[in-house]
Amino acid sequence: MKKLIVILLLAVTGYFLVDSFMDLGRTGPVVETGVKDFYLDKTVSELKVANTITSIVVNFRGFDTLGEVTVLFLAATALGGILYKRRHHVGERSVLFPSSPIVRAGSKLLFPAIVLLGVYVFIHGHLSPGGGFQGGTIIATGFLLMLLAYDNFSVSHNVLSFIESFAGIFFVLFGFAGMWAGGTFLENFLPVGTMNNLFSGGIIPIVYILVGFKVAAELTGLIYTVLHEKES
Amino acid sequence: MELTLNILGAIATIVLAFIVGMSYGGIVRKITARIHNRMGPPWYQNFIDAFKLIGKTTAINHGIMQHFGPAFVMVSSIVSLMFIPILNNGGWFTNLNFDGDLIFLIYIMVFGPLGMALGAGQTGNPNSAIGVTRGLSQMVGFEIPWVMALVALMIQFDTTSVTGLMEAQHETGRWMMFTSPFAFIAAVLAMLGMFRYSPFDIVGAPTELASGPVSENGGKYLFTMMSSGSIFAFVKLTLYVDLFMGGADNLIILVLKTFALYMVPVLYGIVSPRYRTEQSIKFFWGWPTFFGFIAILYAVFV
Amino acid sequence: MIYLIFVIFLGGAALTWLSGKIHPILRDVVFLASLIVPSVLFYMNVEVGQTVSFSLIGYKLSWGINYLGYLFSYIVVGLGVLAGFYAIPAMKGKKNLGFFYSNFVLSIMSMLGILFSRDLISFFIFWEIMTWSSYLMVVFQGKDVQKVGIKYFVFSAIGAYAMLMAIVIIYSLNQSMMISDLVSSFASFDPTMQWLIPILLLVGFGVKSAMMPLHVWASGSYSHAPMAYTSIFSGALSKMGIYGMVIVMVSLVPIIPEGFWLRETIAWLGAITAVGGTLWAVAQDDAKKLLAYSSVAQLGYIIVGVAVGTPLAMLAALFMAVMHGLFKGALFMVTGAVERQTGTSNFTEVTGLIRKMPWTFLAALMSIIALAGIPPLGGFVGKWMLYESLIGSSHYILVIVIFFSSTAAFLYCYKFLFGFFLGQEEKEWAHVKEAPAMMVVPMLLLAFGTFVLGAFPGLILDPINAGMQEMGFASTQGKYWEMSMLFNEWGDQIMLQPILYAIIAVFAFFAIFLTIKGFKKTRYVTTKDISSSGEVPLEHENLTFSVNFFQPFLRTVEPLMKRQIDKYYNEFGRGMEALFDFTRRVYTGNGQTYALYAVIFIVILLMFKNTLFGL
Amino acid sequence: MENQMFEILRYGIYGGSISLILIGLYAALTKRSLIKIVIGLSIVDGGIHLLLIAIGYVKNGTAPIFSPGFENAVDRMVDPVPQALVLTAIVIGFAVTAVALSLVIRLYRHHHTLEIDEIKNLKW
Amino acid sequence: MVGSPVLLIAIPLLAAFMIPLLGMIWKELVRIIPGLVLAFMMISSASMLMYVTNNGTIIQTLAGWEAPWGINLVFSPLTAFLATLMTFMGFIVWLYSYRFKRNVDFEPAKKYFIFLMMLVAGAVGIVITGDIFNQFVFIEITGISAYALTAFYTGRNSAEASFKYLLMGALSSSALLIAIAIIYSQLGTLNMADIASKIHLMPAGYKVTALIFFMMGIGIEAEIFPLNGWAPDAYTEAPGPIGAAFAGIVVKAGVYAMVRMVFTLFDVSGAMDILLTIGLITLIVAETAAIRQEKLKRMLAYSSIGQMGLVFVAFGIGTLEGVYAALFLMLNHAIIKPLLFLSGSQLVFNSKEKLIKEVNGLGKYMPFTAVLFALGSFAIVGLPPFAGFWSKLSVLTAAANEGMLLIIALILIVSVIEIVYYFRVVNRIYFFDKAEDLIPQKPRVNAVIAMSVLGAIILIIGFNPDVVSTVLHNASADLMDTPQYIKNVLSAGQSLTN
Repeated sequence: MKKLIVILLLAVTGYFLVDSFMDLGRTGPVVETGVKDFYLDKTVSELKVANTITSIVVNFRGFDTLGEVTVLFLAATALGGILYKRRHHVGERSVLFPSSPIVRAGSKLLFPAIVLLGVYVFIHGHLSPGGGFQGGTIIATGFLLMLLAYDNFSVSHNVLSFIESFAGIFFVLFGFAGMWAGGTFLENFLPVGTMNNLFSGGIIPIVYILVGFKVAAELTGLIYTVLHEKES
Repeated sequence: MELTLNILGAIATIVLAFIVGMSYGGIVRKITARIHNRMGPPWYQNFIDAFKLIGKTTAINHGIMQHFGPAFVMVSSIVSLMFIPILNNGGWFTNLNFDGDLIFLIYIMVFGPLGMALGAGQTGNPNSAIGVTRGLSQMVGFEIPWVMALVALMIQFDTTSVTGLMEAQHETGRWMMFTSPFAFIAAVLAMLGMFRYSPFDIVGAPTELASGPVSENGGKYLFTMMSSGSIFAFVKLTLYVDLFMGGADNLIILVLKTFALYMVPVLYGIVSPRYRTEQSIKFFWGWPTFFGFIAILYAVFV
Repeated sequence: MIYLIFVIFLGGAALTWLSGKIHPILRDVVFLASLIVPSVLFYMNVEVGQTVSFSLIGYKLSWGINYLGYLFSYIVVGLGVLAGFYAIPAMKGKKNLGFFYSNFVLSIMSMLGILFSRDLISFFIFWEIMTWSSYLMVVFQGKDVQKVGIKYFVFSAIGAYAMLMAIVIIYSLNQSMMISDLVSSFASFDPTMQWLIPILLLVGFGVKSAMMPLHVWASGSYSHAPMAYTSIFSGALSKMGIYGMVIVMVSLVPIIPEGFWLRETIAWLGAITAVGGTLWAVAQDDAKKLLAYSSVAQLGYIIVGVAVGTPLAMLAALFMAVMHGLFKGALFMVTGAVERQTGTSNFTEVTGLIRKMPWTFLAALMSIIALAGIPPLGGFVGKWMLYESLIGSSHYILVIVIFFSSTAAFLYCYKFLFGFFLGQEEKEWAHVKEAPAMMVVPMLLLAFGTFVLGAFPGLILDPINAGMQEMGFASTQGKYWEMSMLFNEWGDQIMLQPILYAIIAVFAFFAIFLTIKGFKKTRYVTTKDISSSGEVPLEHENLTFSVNFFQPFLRTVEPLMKRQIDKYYNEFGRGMEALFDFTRRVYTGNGQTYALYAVIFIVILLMFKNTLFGL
Repeated sequence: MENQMFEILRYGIYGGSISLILIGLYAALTKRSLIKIVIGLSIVDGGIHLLLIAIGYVKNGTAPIFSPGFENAVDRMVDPVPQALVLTAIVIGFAVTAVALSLVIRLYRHHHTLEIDEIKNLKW
Repeated sequence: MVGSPVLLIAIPLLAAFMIPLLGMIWKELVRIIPGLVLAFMMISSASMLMYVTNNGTIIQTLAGWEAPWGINLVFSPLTAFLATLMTFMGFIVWLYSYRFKRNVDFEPAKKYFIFLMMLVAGAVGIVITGDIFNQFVFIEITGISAYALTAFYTGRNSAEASFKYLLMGALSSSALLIAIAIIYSQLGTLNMADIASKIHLMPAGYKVTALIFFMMGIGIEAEIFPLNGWAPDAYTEAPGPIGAAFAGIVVKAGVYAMVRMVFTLFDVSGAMDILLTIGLITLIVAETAAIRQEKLKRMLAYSSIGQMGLVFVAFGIGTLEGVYAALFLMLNHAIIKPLLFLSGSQLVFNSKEKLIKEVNGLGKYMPFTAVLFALGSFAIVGLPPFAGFWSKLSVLTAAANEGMLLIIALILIVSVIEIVYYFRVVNRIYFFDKAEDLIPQKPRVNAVIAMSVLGAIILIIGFNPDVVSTVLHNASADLMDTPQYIKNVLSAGQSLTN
């Protein structure tokens, strides 16, 4: 009965959602020139960043990104808070099955490559698809792999904490630096260089690298926290 | 000088009321006895009782309120007497006729019962208090038709003063018991309760063993209460005569009219058994109130 | 100066509280000072018509006293100060006295503030301060707070909010909060509003003046507050409802077309209140409850007078308002004194105090006589004018109803006196002493006030007349009253002085007559020494008659009393709570259900978006 | 032909993403298990992200990256803004899911069940 | 002027990242730094409020891009007022919860204060941002902080409450994203002012659908009726001061967002009536639910929801006066309800179940807290001369000016219900006998200061409401004047040629 009601309700919702979006391709948006054209234009002309998405994420809408890393930071802290136990059993894990030697060997092999890929992805965030988030996530998968493979693999909580804090602090400090140099928060105050160079785009790659570090540290921390949550 | 005359007139009124009232009391006792086929006391028996009582020494009292209770009762009878025209056309016994009106009379007439109730209350005799509660309850009963009758008269003649009503009667030349008959019926029915003769005599319960509000009083206290009661009876009768029977031109007519009126409760009472308190209240809130209501309607629309 | 008065009141309330922490005597002194100083300042320095104005968040507020307010200020300040003196010995030894006294001062301040308010906002503010300060007094003793206290506050709130609704409607129509602007522009409102506004205001005032069917709070609240406070609670605070009602009835109702019916309805409600209050008072065994119901009944008379609204009726109502303040204040003080000395106020327990507390008895006796409306005390004047005005204005049935009520009032009057002071003197109460002078003197003063006004009603009818002239009545002096004479519509008169002298003379004569031949010689005998059918009751036999006192009468009027509005309210309240208990089950506790609600919400909005959003 | 393909694609991508939203909602509203509810919410998130990406699509679009060879393809570039938004939204959704799962862990620790019907100590 | 709008967000973020490090240096810093940050935010926003009052709206662009291309912060009289209110409340809550219960330990305290700070920062962000997606991000920041704070205590029920909150919050963010998608797909912009200036171009059907999704998304945060199932649980299970923060800060942000949508972004005619209706339903359902509660904080929670309903009613009146009244209500509610939560949680400090009957007779043992609770109760039910009266009066006046008599009557009837349950509690505090096994907990000095500041404000506003009326008037005029808002935000941007 309940399911039927839910299906009916969802059918109505779905109808209106379809109604709102299906016409888009046919009639197009009512306002033809949105902000995107400006972004596409300025990315090339002023920021000299190849990846428009990166320029939007880090510069045009950099404030969102700051909020976003904060959300992540808060989630990591919240996880610690919610799963907090007075007696923290370091090294004991709830995932109890032993992993096979293949996994262990493979992990050991893959781990540096994964980290390297992650670093590559966030360093080249302004040039090619990818960026801090993507890179950070890739690095975190490496750690996940290691954690799955080795019972006793441990990451220093303090180091993670340092990394995420410093990354966050520098993000904000770069924002302040923009304020101090150019007048607005998060302003791109460094020279932008030339298009499609690694060292181009002013603070954009720097910030994205910070974001990458932060995301990597936080995701690793999250995984670590959840893994070490044990039935009491 | 005028003050002295006024005071003398007042005293004369009081004496008259006392005598008439006492005599009526005696006569009623006689008549009652005859109807019951007894000899009964002589008509002047009440006077004998009174003088005997006044000669007695009071030996005990129950306190200050009991002591002053009879005085309260007397205030009520005498002051209301002062405000009621005894005879038509002013002249004799004017007293304070023009200083008050019917509503004032209604209220001052309550003063006495209240004083008696207080005095009786202090004696500590539970029967006294029971009597008082019965009396007050019954009073609530008969006041309704009584006031309705009075209001009907007031509406009809646009005045609330007794003298005014009497003058109005005089002008039309017809007694009010004919011009506003329903009011008269209601008033007379109320009067049955007012005199507390049987069937409405549960208040004093006189035929049982000594009890009721006056039971703890003797000597001068009882004398004062008794004489006050007699004066009060006269007051009430005179008021009825004034209101409904065109007043009286001289004392003889007054006595005749009042006596005739007096016989109504007496004769009704003699042949009736006793009502309980709630029965009597219900009685008064039945037909008498209905007649009072009719009287008001009559007065408004006729 | 006007500000100063209120600042002193407020500061006094706070200081009273604080000084209580230092020393009780200091607290008492500060308390009395904060009552007396502003009162003196008020009478010395504030003239009628003097106003101060200021503006608060866009509303223009104005304070000043007018003649009508001045009249009511006599009740408030006079009774307030006397009750203040009375309170000090009466409340001695209780806890939380600082709280009590500062609330007391706040109450007086708020009542005076109501009288000072020339605009609706400050009127409402002071009204609410009055309400909650009196509420705190009702719950002060901590008995039945959840029932009685909440009931009081709920009814007060209903009244106050009805009033508030009227106020905002008035503001929306008038863009002014001034009472004078309301009166002057009321005629131009549309008829619906012309009906709605007075009705809402009357609901507000009706609650405070305990009008049927809004009276159910009164008995409990009056009897639960400390008696020192109830004397002003019943004596003065309820008069604020009357004050408001007078303004509405005189200034607004005559303007309404067909407003006649509103008047009649209110008058009838008042009459029913009077009858119901009286009957319930007769049935009570507790003095506080009895007086509480009696207050309801008396306020019923006043409401009748105000509602009928002829000059004579208005005179009667206002005079009765003053009188009620005097005698009901005194009677509550008497009850408080008895309660303090014996520890109970129940008639079935206390008896025979007359010889222990003679002065208290005297005050009670005079107040009761005034309450019953028996001449020569002041109660009679009010009653007389009320009857005459009702007959004169063709309210014939109404006058009968009122008459019935006031006759039945004799029953409880007697019960009050008998229950406390007369009857058997039990051993249990042999130790009882007279109350301290500081308690007795205020009540005697109040009782004496009824006596003076009984002979010279002109003393108070004069300010009443001034107040009425201010509201547009023609002067009634000489037409309806002189210093000690009263007239009705047809010119019939009552001369109060001859009556008084006659009564005094007769009473003195017979008092002397009864006393002269050796009252001294008579022997006082105990109340056990009675002629009880020849039997002599023993010492331990309890002969007190106080249970089922008016049983025959009550049995007769039982059908009238069977329908208790209180019951309906209680049932309504219970029903509502059950309903609320049911509705709150939408919060099932299941998170998924809440999510489902969200989806339902959005689906409803989406499905009906065309109608809802006016597309 | 090309148009028809585009139409089909459009229907497919919009329809698919909206279906995902609905499927996720269905799971969140009817499934008893807390874990399944959280999964349902994730599916809703995924659907919305797809939807966001889809609205930025233009015909014959290319990625909004000015890599060599695409410098003048501005007209063909898809709208980069939704992609940036989705990037943010994904991270936020991930964070919320993580918190949700941690709460589920704690609920399981206390109640020893994942049935949402049995976890209602707080009600009314 | 101290600081600039962006510092209200950036400084707490910076502090949040720094606290874990600073905590390693000196443990007490995890408590002190948030306090300093909140104090800075309070002072800064107050001084900017003054500046804004005199000099007009501050528009702060970020990353060097003018609106509508970059994200901008709008510090107008309205947002300045709300930001000041929120930061002030944040500071008060911090002051109260310094070493409150679990906060004595280092780890919990660290998290608690980070979340508290971010709760305030997020709420301020919701208010001052000028971009709908940025608002969404801030809603999430606030949300996650709130989930974490709700689950702060380790008892089983806090997780339950938090999970419900999170479930609803996730739905909320989904709805918001859908709405943002619709808006962006049609208008190609995310800036509020830009949307407001172009919204008339949008087909009505899409517009309303977007608005409905917005209403649902924000309505969950703003606790409107069918969407507020999480609220009583969260208020009940969160620590007392966090209940205060929810009532004083988070809900206000939600209400602001809702109102900004309805008043500025969308030009849909029926939306006001919807607000009014939803507000009324919320008011009635919540207040009637409150009357039968057994737990103190739950009762306060329902009362809080009801008050928010009243705020929506006032906004729904739709006139300048209505908005003024609504803002006044928000101000008063933000002062009074936290006072009730703070003093209430002090009253039930040592009881396990936090039942109402456990406050019996505590008036004797903790007189000051009890008096403040009573003061709060008096004020919230709108008794003069306390603060709540003036806002209630202005709501009623605004409604009366529009001739909404039925609504006035309903509001007043509900107020009577409110009186019943509040006075029942006050009566219990003062006139009942204390349960013997309950040990009353004397409030700490900082808690006393926090509560008495609130109490003093109630009295000040009560006796002289004019201290806030100018600010409120400016704020309400600001909200009503959409063209001015668009002009303020876009004026710099229009001059740029692209």
